[in-house]
Amino acid sequence: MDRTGLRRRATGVTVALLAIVSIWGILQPESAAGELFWTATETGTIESSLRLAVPIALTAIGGLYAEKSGIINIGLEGLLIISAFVSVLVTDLLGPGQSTGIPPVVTFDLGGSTYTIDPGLQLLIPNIWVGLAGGVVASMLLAFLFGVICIRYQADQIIAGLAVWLIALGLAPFAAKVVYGQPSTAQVGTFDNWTIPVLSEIPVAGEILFDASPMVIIMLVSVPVAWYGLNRTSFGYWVRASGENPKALDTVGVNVDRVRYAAVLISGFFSGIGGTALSLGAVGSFSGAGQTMVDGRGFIAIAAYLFGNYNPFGAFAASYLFSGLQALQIRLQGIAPTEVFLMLPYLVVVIVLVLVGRTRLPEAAGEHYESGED
Amino acid sequence: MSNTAVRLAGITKRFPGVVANDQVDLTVEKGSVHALLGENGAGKTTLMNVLYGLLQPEEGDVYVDGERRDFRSPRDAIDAGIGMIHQHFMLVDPMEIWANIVLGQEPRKYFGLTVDEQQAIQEVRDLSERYGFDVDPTETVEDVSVGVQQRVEILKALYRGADVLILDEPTAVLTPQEVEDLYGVLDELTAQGKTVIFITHKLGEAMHSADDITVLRDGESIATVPADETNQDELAEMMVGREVLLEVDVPEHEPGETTLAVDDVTVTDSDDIDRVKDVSFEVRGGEVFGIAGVDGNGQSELVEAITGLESPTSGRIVIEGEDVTGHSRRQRIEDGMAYIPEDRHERGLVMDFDLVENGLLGSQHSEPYSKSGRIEWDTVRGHAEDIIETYDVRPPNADADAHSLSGGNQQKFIVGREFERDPSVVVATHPTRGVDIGSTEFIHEELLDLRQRDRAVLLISSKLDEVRQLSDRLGVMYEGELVDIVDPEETSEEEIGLLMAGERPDGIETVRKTGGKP
Amino acid sequence: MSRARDVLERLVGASGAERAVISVAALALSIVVGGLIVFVSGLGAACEAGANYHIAIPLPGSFEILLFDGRLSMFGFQSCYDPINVYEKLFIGAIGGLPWESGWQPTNFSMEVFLQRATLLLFTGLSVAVAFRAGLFNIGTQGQMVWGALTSAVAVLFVADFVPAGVAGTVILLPLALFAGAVAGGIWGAIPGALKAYADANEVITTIMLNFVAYYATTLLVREFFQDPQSTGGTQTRMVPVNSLLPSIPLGFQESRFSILALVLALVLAAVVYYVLWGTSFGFDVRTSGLQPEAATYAGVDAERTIVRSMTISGALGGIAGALWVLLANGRFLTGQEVPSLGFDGITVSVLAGNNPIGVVFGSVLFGVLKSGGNTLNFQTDVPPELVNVLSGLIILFVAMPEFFRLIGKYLGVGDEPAPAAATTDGGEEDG
Amino acid sequence: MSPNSGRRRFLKGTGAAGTIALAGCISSTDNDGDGTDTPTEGSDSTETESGDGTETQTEDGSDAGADVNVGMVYATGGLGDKSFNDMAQQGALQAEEQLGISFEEAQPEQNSDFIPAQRQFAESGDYDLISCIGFAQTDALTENADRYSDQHFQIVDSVVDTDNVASYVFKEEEGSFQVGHLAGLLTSQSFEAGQGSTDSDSTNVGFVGGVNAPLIQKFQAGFEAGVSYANEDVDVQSSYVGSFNDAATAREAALSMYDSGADIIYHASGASGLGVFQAAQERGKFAIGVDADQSRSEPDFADSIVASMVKRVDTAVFTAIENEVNGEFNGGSVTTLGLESDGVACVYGDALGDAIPQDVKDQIDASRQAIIDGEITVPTEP
Repeated sequence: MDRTGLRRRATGVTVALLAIVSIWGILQPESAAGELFWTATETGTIESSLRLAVPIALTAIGGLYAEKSGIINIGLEGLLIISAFVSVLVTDLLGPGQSTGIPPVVTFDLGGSTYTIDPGLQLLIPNIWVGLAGGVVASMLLAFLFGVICIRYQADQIIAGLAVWLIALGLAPFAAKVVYGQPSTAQVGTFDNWTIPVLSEIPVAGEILFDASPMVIIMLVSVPVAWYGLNRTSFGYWVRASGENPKALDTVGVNVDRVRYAAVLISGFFSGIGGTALSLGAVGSFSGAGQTMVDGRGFIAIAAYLFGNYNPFGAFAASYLFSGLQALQIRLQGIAPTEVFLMLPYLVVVIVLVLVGRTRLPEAAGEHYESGED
Repeated sequence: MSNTAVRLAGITKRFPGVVANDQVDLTVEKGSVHALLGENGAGKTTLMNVLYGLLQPEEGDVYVDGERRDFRSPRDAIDAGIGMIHQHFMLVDPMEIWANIVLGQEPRKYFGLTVDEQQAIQEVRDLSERYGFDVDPTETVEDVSVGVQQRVEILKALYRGADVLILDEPTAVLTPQEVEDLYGVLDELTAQGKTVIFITHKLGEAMHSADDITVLRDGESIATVPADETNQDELAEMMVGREVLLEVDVPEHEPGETTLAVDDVTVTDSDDIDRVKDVSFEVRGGEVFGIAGVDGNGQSELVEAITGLESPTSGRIVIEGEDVTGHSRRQRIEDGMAYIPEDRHERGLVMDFDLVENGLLGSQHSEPYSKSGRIEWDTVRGHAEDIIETYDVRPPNADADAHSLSGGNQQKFIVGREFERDPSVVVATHPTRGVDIGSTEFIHEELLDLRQRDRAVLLISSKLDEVRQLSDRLGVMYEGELVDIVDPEETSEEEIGLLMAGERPDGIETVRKTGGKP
Repeated sequence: MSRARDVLERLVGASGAERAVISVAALALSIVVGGLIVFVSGLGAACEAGANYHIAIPLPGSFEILLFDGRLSMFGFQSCYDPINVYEKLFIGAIGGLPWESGWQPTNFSMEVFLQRATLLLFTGLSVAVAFRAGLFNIGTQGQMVWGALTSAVAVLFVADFVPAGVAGTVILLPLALFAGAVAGGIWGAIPGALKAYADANEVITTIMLNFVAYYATTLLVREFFQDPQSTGGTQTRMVPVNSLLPSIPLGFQESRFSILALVLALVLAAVVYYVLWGTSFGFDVRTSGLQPEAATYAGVDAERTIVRSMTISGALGGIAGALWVLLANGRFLTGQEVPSLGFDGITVSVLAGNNPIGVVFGSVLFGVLKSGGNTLNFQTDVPPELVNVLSGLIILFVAMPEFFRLIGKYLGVGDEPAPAAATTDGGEEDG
Repeated sequence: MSPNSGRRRFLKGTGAAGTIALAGCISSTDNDGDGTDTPTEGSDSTETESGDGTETQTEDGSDAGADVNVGMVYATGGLGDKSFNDMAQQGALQAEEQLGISFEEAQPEQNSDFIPAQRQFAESGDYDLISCIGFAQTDALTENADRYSDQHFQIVDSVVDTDNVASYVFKEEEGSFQVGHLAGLLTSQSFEAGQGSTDSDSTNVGFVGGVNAPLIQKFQAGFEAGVSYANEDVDVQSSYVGSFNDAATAREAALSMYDSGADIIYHASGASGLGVFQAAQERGKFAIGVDADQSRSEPDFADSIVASMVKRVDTAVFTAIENEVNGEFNGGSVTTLGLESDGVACVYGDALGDAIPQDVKDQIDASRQAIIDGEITVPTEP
């Protein structure tokens, strides 16, 4: 049985299970399966699943870019933590509600006379969006550090990734305590829903997709864009070649290191939005006690892209499956204890890995590449 | 305008502890095929990597079309019209052929945001047709044969506008027929004005295909001679630095009883494909049974089944009358089977272990090296030192890590370790691959010595001359089948070549169609 | 004796020495970077006046050589934190002060915390190291520990009713607790091992995932089956009987938070692990598999079985750590989330130690110090104790990049040419 | 606390020795007075601080309690949870303000850090009272109370039966009953206040718990009993988030409840509760806070928080400190703080309280009295 066969079988089993539950549910609405099915297809559940999927799906998309390029980024969890914290911090420092103007009004005070350069026309950006940018930049910086360590200094990617996670896990609450005197931050508010005119009038789908949190819309846009980037652009070809056979890429004159840096930065970028979506997007504050508010979502993201076979659509589907489970569990706690639902995504990944094996990893993932080595 | 395509002047490239190229000069004429001949480690690949911008020399200059060039990266070399086809293909297996060929220079559309797949496929198709290559651009690389992959590599270089093509050991992985095809390709290329530099360590190939031959030895260029003004003996001497006896002297020896029997063995891989199909043969004590074939025709799988690394799907393996099919690899070792693996870096040695520990490899559970699970390091060390002395491993230091040894010495150490077990059956796969001529001779002698001592030797090699000369009987494998067993003395190289390519030449006397019983 | 010589050679061998140098350098660099983080955070923190930096070389008595005394500022801000003070608290506070100070007792509480933590880390560090040597990255020590802890607590609680009280019970319960922990941890380790061996499932991923499964599954089990009926608060098992706890030796320690028995057991296990790896055929199989699985198979090693066995041993060591956590630190099992992250710290310890069992001893001492010192830091300074987590992260980060230190070494002109370079040319030339 | 030179010179060979040396803090005489069982009335519910917990303080007081020094050991999760720990800090701050005591704080990260934290205080001998917040400290304190038998301890939310520990527990179910009663009444009528409104057709309220543990089940049980006391037909949807720290999931749980008709959601989920408030604000519905008056501690959500089940952890802490200052440490006793003693209470929202109809308030007052009088028995398990 070859690996594509196994993968098809795994996907087939999943789809078949879903189909059985659905049909059983439709036929017997009173049964447990019925409850599952009808709850899962409610508009509210779908919206909820989408919102819960945002941090996981975005991080998974970023992570799969890095891994496709040959850099296994186990530190995604750390990127989420840092961006979740920094985005709130930046928003809080800028103050609530006001706007950051670009370009800014500049005032010089020169020997008594004051000169003001007023661009006249300013682009006003709500602070919360500047906060998002801050979170993304922080995440990308940490990802860049990870990249330098893995690419330039040839560190073991798994160990370096764990280090990134541990550093962020310490640094975010550390900084929160320095600034706020406690491991969590102040409350800064969340993004308002985006309602896209006309489209949001479409029954059901319009409500779900076009009258939603900007984070959900960003995710829904990111999935096809990421897929396109990976499969239809030159850069995507280079990323894939860099993960499969970096030498092939090097010998045609594309700088492998640069491609890998870019891919790692992309993982930082998407994780940055993901982390921000978690803090600014959902609750408007960061909480850093224990495992922080990120609480393993970075690892679930890894699970999601593995389950999704490095395909952004697959990763999104897997994220949706996991978040859908969670959305279901908060609605249907009678069916099984919370913990059963909480551990399901992790069990699913183990089972999928067993069915499909590790042969799917890009050929050169985890290995460092040095140009000129023969 | 000069007629020189490429000129390298005084190239010196050092690696820590090694001078890979020492003041090497090379001049290549336009439109010619130029062979770069030398032993392994002579510095051929290093020199070409310098020309291709993968390595920067400490000294010396590179001239292309009479212009001095300073290549910082392959991109510079590509821009100067140089293309390189590496020995290990630089292809991305899961990607389509067209994508591999245009990689890094993809035609784009929509403001450069998108790879123009249709245009790329068309360009590749046109290029392929122009040079008469039979390549379908939409196939995936991992699905096509090695010969096609090589043509993809050549197309890749041509797509980048290469005028000078460097081919690194291009024939190593090809069948004799594919080699002939390659020569045809080279003719076509030179006919259209391209220049070819051809790295090889095979004298015959250099003589056959090249216009000029430059011989490298120990990082120095020895001489450049036109192919039609030299002969194999002269080249061999230049390569090795002394006169070489190319013929192996095989003494007469009467084989004894059947020691190893392979009975109807089939091996199926994880993709449900039969890699070895119903193979049967016997090897007698005091006999060398050779298996020839192009790499990838089931030899590796057959060897793994015989040595216990893989279980055959069906069939039996018998050693000295005992059915060992179900025996694990460890039991196989205890059954008296020695095995020289084809890849010494992966299998034969643990590169980070010193020779003491490497000498223990395979005997770690056997007396006297291990007593009730405890390793007797004194005995083990003595054993390693014995091997080093008997088999002339240099440097003679048991504490040296395996990776600090040269390829030849690594191989001698493996041979020593395996032969010291006093095995009844020896399976030797590509025992002289990547080994210098001196060590090769030594290993050949040791194999023949085992034959004299009535051991059964199974020799698998893709070097046709090696198996032909050493074997008493020679089986040929093609696509998993043992297509024939011939008497190597009675059968010509060409005829064996045809068998290796799956064709049955007329008039070959078959020793045994099946079963291989003598 | 030749083996002893061999051992010595390995300990002082070139690569070992390089390893140690890199570890020390990584440690030093982490401290410097951590200090910078402290200083810079101090600029942003709120305090009445900047920290007074008092840098001096202490002399016997109350004399000192004053090097610097005053406040430091950057961009016009004064830092509220003094990194030197922080490290002083961290490292000296970890053992309860300097030994020659009046009132210092070798059995002070900080010392107890430090020794307990070092002991537990020795087990988890060994757990990670064993797997590493077999070429397996066991990130699942945490989960193996959680199962070990629960099983050990439950086994003791179950059996305690049937055994005599007092020391007689201890003789039965203590080994039982350790055994139960080892078995449970071993099984939880064997699972990813088997998945790796027979289904080729990447153990890095499976062990991470199984950690989470362990967390939730143990919590669920405790709540559904082993809940302490007395508890009106959290989810937890009953307290294990006092006679199942490790006897507090030496007696100076005030509570059963540390027992020299545990430390001795840990040290013995470190020695045993060392001996097994380098002195036995099985250890040879494990190390060969770890370095080159293909070569191991070639040499007759049953790769699958070795993977499963190594992971089982690794898991069992983690499970013992869990059992000891119950017996030393907690007295009962709470939920999986409440088990401290000793398993992850074990990775750091092992990586820092170059996966050498003897090195693990030193690594666990260091992290024991960080833990105990972290308490002091929490209590005696304004600097958040999360600094310790940042430091461990930095240490593991820097240890992971030996190339960085090689480059620095080269730049400073110390050290030989790195060995791999020879291999590179060698390998390259052969093919050409 | 802020770094002071006294502490920095620690270990510098200048004479300061021992693990903890606090300048200006001298241990007072041991007050071994047996306290009475009667809890002190929680003085004034008006808070002196906004409760955002950013202040740090060491000023040595100069009032009556100037020589009393208190060590606070908070529950894991630390300050800034806007409820439990912050309330405890509130009590200490109040004591500082009114009694002039001084206090130091420790915020353990894990359960295993409780023992060291308690001991650090006890070992130094500089603290008259060590306040241990949260049931998770029970084991640690049981051990330490034996060890430091002269040290006064307080534990909140649990009982440690030792002479030197004053235990304070709450009848969370009673307070939860009250807010349940309120929720049940409000959802049965059309109630509009702030941004939110209830729909009189809806007979649906919600409960969001942090982790499914016995303590939190008490909240759930009381709430459900209160709701059905108000109106038998009102359903309570309950959901546990699985963490006290996952506001994102709590928000989804709350949104799903609001979307399926719930008007009011009561949370007992620590920092996860922020998600419930967020959801209430988004949907224009109501939430009920827990532990603290969350309409004050979370002013951003004041327009959605109709009430809070206040658990007077501050009272417990303040009372214990006050006893200590007065030499009346009530070691060995268990102080149960229920409705009667205002230890738990239904406190109307800062912004919305005025909008609650008086008849509703009257009914709540009545049920309070009924519980105090024992006419209503509130269950502790759902």
